[in-house]
Order: sequence, then structure tokens, then C-alpha cells
Amino acid sequence: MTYRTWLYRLIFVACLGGLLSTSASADDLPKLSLQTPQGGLRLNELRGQVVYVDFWASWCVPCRKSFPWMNQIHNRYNKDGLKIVAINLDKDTNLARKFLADYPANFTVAFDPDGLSAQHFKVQGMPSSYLIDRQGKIHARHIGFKEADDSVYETEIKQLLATP
Amino acid sequence: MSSRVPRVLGISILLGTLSACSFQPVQPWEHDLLAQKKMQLQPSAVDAALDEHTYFSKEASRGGAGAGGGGCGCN
Amino acid sequence: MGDADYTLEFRADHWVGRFQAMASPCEVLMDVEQEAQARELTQIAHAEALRIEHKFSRYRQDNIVHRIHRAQGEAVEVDPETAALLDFAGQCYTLSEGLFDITSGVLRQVWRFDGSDRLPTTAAVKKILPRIGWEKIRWQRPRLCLPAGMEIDFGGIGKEYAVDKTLQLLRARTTASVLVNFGGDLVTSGPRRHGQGWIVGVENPTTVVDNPPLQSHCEFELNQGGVATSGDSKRFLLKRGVRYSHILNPRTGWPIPDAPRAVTVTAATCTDAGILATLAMLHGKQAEQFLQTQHTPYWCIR
Amino acid sequence: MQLTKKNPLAIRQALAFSTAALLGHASPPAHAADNRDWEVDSAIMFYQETGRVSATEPILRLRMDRGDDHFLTLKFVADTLTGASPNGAIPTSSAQTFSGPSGTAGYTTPANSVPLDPTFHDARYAFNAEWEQPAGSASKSIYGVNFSTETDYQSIGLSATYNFDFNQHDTTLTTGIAANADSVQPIGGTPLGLSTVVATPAGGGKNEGEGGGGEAKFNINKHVYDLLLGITQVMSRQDLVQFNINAGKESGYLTDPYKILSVVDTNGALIFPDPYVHEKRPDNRGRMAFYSQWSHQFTSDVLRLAVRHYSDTWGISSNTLDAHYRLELGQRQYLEPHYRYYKQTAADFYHTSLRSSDLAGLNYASADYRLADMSSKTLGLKYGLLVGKRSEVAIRVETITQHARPSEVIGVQNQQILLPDIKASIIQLNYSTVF
Repeated sequence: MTYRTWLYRLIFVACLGGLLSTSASADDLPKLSLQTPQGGLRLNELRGQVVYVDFWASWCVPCRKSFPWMNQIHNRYNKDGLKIVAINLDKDTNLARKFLADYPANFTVAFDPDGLSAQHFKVQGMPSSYLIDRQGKIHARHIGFKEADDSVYETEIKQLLATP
Repeated sequence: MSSRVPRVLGISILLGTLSACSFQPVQPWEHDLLAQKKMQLQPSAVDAALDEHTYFSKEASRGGAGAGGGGCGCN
Repeated sequence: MGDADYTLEFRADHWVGRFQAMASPCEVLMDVEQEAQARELTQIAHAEALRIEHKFSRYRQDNIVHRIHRAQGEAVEVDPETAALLDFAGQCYTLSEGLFDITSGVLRQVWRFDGSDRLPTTAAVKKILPRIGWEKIRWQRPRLCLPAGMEIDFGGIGKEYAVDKTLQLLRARTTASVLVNFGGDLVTSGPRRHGQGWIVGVENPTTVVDNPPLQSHCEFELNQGGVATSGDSKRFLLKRGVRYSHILNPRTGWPIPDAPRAVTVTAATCTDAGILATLAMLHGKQAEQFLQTQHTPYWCIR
Repeated sequence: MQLTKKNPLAIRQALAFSTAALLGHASPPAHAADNRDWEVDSAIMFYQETGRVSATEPILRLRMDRGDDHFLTLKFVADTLTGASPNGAIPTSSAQTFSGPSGTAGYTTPANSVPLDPTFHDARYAFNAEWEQPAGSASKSIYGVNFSTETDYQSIGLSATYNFDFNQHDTTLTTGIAANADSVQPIGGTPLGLSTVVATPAGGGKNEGEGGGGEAKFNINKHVYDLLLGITQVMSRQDLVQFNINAGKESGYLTDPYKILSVVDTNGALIFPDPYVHEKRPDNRGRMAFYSQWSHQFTSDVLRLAVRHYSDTWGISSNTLDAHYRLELGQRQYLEPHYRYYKQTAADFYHTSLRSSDLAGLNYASADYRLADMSSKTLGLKYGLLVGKRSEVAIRVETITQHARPSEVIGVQNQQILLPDIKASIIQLNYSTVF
């Protein structure tokens, strides 16, 4: 699929997502389609799982620290139904690929160079993470990544995984 | 002194408004260029420290760019 | 399990148990005194090796792999162990940016590495490609949905996994130092009684075929962790002086150019070592460069 | 092949997690701490004024990530000065002889030359530590201490800065305070301001009080206070603007104990037998600086423009323009031309030389060219090369030309170049890395 087709699809889906979000849907997972190395990914299709959405960029220093942690969390809780989606917001996706070479991810990485998903989630700082429950509601949000709060994030995830 | 201050204030405000022509909020994820070292207020801390010391020893003025800094007996 | 399935031998200061599994000679070296204990450990190792072989072999008709292949696109619910292996395979796929892919086994239908010059046609390879790609699999614990016509093959990780798993079982039975070696992929639980490690030999596969014997064997002392080898000198094609290695790029369906003939790596576990060795092979010409930055002993043979 | 670019150690780390999950081992502990960077910044500067002082100044700066936005920054500077510097006296048509500070040899300046004190040499060592920590979610505090020492001068200081971000991190307000306590121990004692320079140096600072205010109080301490208010605004993805106001107050011994003035008659010739007096400056100085900076990134080049207006209660006001242009040469090299222009008015009490008739009515006087009506121009070029992934080497070459104007040229002084231009050149080598 060419880049342009992708762009059109993103724009179309974004408009759609915007319409739907105003129509009294209690769902925080947008219908946005995101590009991943494994193909397209729609966040709303992840409903039913606990989703950890992380917004990151190659130039964001704390993001470097969050990646090893997310690798670990993915390994620990993926089998219990946790889905980590790290959405990259670099304008130049190549910079993100270089970052991934230094900080490899074993969870899902998606690319959103136009920042549509970040707008949807009203991202306030980099990195930002959103923990979303099985019903698609935002359960917790964090701006920045603090090593000291590692265990807090993990506890939140564990609690949410334990909730049907 | 009194006549100089407002003029410089004027320059600074002008500088601000010039850029403000195209002003719209920059989203947190659009800080990519600003995050580069070369876009920092002081891209090289050692250059800045050496410059500050050099000009402090050769000229009568000091300060402006930041607070702090070590004293020396060179002026 | 009868006595004929394995042999036990006391060698100077340790016991060696031997058996055949996963199409390879397997051995367990045990730093124990009692024959009974050595026998028990060997039996455990043998049973585990056979269990994993049966469970993940693609040649059997009674295992999970067969069930997955037979499902023809339907979802299959898998057990936790298979799920862990699938997770691991997915992570290796991501880490290698798609070069390590357990669905690439179908390429065997066109590539037969028998030392001959029979290369497949470009068209034949191209025809296989749509049936390859981990990203086409829908894997959501515990359900796996493999599109019809595709296959998964745990061959790239199964033996190393079996080595590590076996060591885990043995460790639960003894604190003595043991070494598990399944066809050259091995791991040890730690230093031996007197502080020294196990002496491990690295075979140079090039001596076997077309090269004059180089240094055929080198030995080193292994105190901790695993060793694994990727590459096999008997599996290649040779056409117009170009050697086609059996390391295939799942994206193109063609061999990785300039891959070493064999890479042996040491790491914390046998599984780690196996993946690192495979990744090194996938680096082709840059294999040594990659290995040098690993800060771990390796042997790279071209 | 993409794979080649992967950081192998990171691969091993990620693999270790995956294998641990596969084999059911306990996962290795979180590795966030492994990504804590140490930034090392170092440089050595060679400074040479034509015919005058030269200095070698190495600097080392270490910024350590202590996790969660806590940073410790340490900075060491050494500064070795050799060579001669002007003592404040004017050149004359005949040779002049000066006594050095107590116990040191005197020196003679040839006719028609600017008197330079050749005994001037010193080594200065400075240490600075800063601790940066977050204060709430959108702000941070930086606390600093600094020490510096040289033969006759010690300084100790504290500083605190508070930054507050708002507007989605597009706007930052900065407030800072700094206080320094310095002490001066002039070699040969503290001379009494505006007193005659005695031909035979007296020990222990017991110069005869004469002329000027005749103060007997020798305050050899100096206090410096600074207040800073600033705002930094992101204007666009490519523009950053900063505006600062900096108020400062200095009090105590602000005089240069080694500087003298020539005392002349109505025709501009030196008065004998006592042609020189020690300088004296007010013991208070209030100053204000308005500083504005604009950084703009073009496609990849960056223009950094700074202007400053400064004025103080000594009557000095100055304007500075500082411009850097970073020209990217591909991905790994850059060239950075630098231009700086500086212009100041003279201090109220600056006198290139003193008429003997004026001496009695003066409270303060200095002939230090640095307090004169003066302009200074800097041209520089820096070349930087990125080495590997996280290191950089750079070389910087600069020339500084200072042109000062005498406050007054009296009689025969017009046969002299009272304040010749000062030319300085700088070569600096930088190395920085992250590990």
C-alpha cells in the first residue's frame, strides 16, 4: 500500500472517528486506523482487552526509559490479555525506525506521523500513556515516564487485568 | 539609561510580535525540532561558560542570559 | 522406557547419559557420584526431549502443530506452553524486523539444500511468498488463527528451548552441575564441584565437505549459560561457484547473501544463544561485526 | 539491511526478557536505570592577546541523569593566565618606571608604549555544582553552588532557579536568584584609593593616605546579588524566543587593586615626582540587563540571535548583538559562523588620565580601559563533527577586536595612541560524548 493511500485512509478514518465520538459513544477507543509494521491496526478492535496506549517520539528522552519497561510489562501480562500499543508521533517515521533499532520493542508499535490519534487523546506531554479497560474506557493517564512510579503503573495494569 | 530601556523593550516586543504573526499553539508531539540540542537556548554549555568568562574579563557588562555563575577577580 | 533407549557411562569424574532425540545425538553430563542419581537425571532428560519433540515436530500427526495446520484457517485454542513459544516467536519476529519468521518453513517446498545446483525458479519462489509472514497470523492468546496454506515451524527455536527446559527439570532434582547437550546446542547449570567448567568442543563443519581440513576442533571451558550453533555445512546449494546458504530471507524467499557457514554463540541460556546465532547468520556479510558488539564469545566460520 | 542498525546490547536485553518469559524465569529487573545518560562536555581554550596576556582554559562539564528528571551537573574550570596587562597609566614620550606590588620587581615601559604590567600571572580554579529536580508536574528547580579560587581572590556562591511550564509546555517562566560572596587579598596589601603610588613599595598595605576621599576603611569583601525573571515561548515548531530581565547589585570592594591612573598637568604631561595614583571605584553598583534571544530552525540550519541591553549606576550602558548560524553540512558535520558586536559607554568616573587640578575634587577614578567608551567585535567560526552515535568533536576559532576611546586627550597626549586596539585570538577544541 502506498503512503498516499495510507494518508487518505487516515484522514477519512479520522473524520469518521470524529463524527462517532460526538455521537454519545462512551467509548474512548477511537476507530482510527494506525499503520504498524504488521499491517493496519484499529484501536477500537482492541475492545475486550486491557490496552496500554503509549504516545512516544524518537526525540523524547524519557521515552527511551519507558521502552525496556514496556518490553517487560508486555512479557509479563501479554498472556493475561494486555495489549501495548506504542504510537509514534514523529513526523519523519524513519527517525522512529532508528530509535527502534536502539530500543527494540517486542510489543506493537504504530506510526501516526500526523498526530491524529494524539489529538483524539488530547496528549499533553511526551511521553503520555493511557490505560484503557476492557470496556474501552480510559482508566488512567500518565504524562511523562517516571522510574519511581514503575510499580504504580504495573499495579494499575494488574488490577485492570483482574477486572473482567 | 532611562531613555535606553524602553527602546530595547520595544525591540524585544517587536521581535515577539513578528513571530506571533504565525503563532498557533505547538502541540506537545510537535516539539521534535525544538528538542534538538542545536535548538536549545544554550546549545553548548561549555562554549557559553568560556564566552561568559572571556567577555566578563574584557568588558564592563555582565548578565542577562541566566542567573548564577562564579565570580572572579578579573574585573 | 527401557534401558535400551539411553546409555549411561562413568567417565573419570562424572556420569554421561546418552540418547537419541530430535534427530540428533543427545547427552547429559552430570557432576554426581551415584549411578542411581545419574540414571534418574538421564531418564528425566530423555523424557523431556521426547516430549518436546513429539509436541512440536511438524512430522507427526498427533500434536498441536498438526492440529494448527489442519485447521485450514479456523481458530485453534493452544495450551500455555505452545502459547509461550508463539509469543516468543512473535517477539523474535519483531526484534528481527521480520527476518526471523516461524512461518518461513514452507520455503522448503522449493528449496532443497542437498549440496546440488538445483536452484528453484524465481517464479516458484514468488509463488510461495504469499504463504509466509507472521503478520498474517492472528494470534490472540489462547487462540491462533493460521491462514490456510501457511505453516508454522518451531525448528528454529525448539531444540534450544528443549535444552533449557530440560535443564530446568534437572535443576529441580539436583544442585550438582549438569550439562545438557542436544546435538551441539547446550547449556550448563553452573561450575562443577571443583570450580572448573565443562570442556566444550566446537566442531568446524567445513572440514566435513569441500574444504581441506582446517582446525577441526577447538575447545573451551563453559562455566555458565548456553551455547548454540546456527548453520550446517551439509545444507547448501552450489551453482556457478556461488554458494547458496540454507539461511533464507522470509521476505524475499532467497538465501541471505554472504552468510557464514556456521555461527556458534554463548549466552545466558541456550535459547538466547540460538537466537543470537541465527540473527548473526541473518546479518550475512556483517555477521562478525554484529557478533563482535555482543561482548560474548563466538565462533564464526565461513 | 535494517537489522544491522540495531543496537546489539539492546537486542540482548530485549531477548533476555523474551527468553525469561518463555522459560518462566523471573524477569530481569526493570532496566530503566541502564538508560541513564552521563553527558560529558569538555573543551580547552587558548586565548592570546597580541603582545599581552595569554590564557589556557580547560573546562569539563559532567551532567548525570539521576533518574526521573533529576540531574546533577558538575563543572570544573582551570584558567592559567600569563603575560602582561595594562596597568592604567598612559603612554608618554619618555620611558616610565613602575614598582611592582610589594616585594616584586618593578618594570620599565619604553617611551611611546602602553605601560603593561609584566608581573601579571595567575591561575584560577572554579568548581560549580547544580542539582536539578522536578517541582510538581510542570516545573523544576535548579540549585547551584560555586567556588572559585585564585592567588588573591576567592569566591563562593549559591543560586536557585525555578522554571514553570504551562501552555502545554509551550511557555516557560523562569525566576532565579544568585548570591556570591567574594574576598580579595591584594598582593602587597590593599592600596588606598586615589592615593599616590609610592615609588618604593611599602609592605602590608600601609600606603600613605593622600588625596581623594581619604577613606581609611578597607573593605576587601565583595557581595554580588542577581535576580532573574524570564519567559521562554515556543512560537512555532521552528521558533523559540526568550526574554529575560536581570537585575544585579554589587557591593564592597569593587576596585582593581593593581590599576593606577596617570596624573598630568594642563599640557597633558606627567606630574613629577608623584605621577600615578591608585584607582578607586564606588563600593556599590546596581545593574540591569534586558536580554532577548530568538532561535529559528530552517530546513535544518539554525539561526540564533541574541540582543542585550545593559545599564548600571556607574553610568555604563551597553548593547550587544550576538548571532550564530549553524550550517549543517550533511548529517554529521556543521559549520557555525559567529558574529558579536558590543558597544558600551564609559563609566562616569573613567578618566584616561587625571589632571592634578581635578584630583582633589574626585571621589572615584579609574583608567581601566574596560570602563572606557569602547566597542568590541567578534568574528568566529566553529566546525563540528559528529563521531559515532553520541560524540562530537569541534574546533572553534575566533578573533576579538576591542576599540576604546579616551575620555579626553590633553595637550601633548595627542602625540600618543593612548588606547591602541586590542586584538585577541581564540582557538578552542571541544569534545563531548554521552555514555
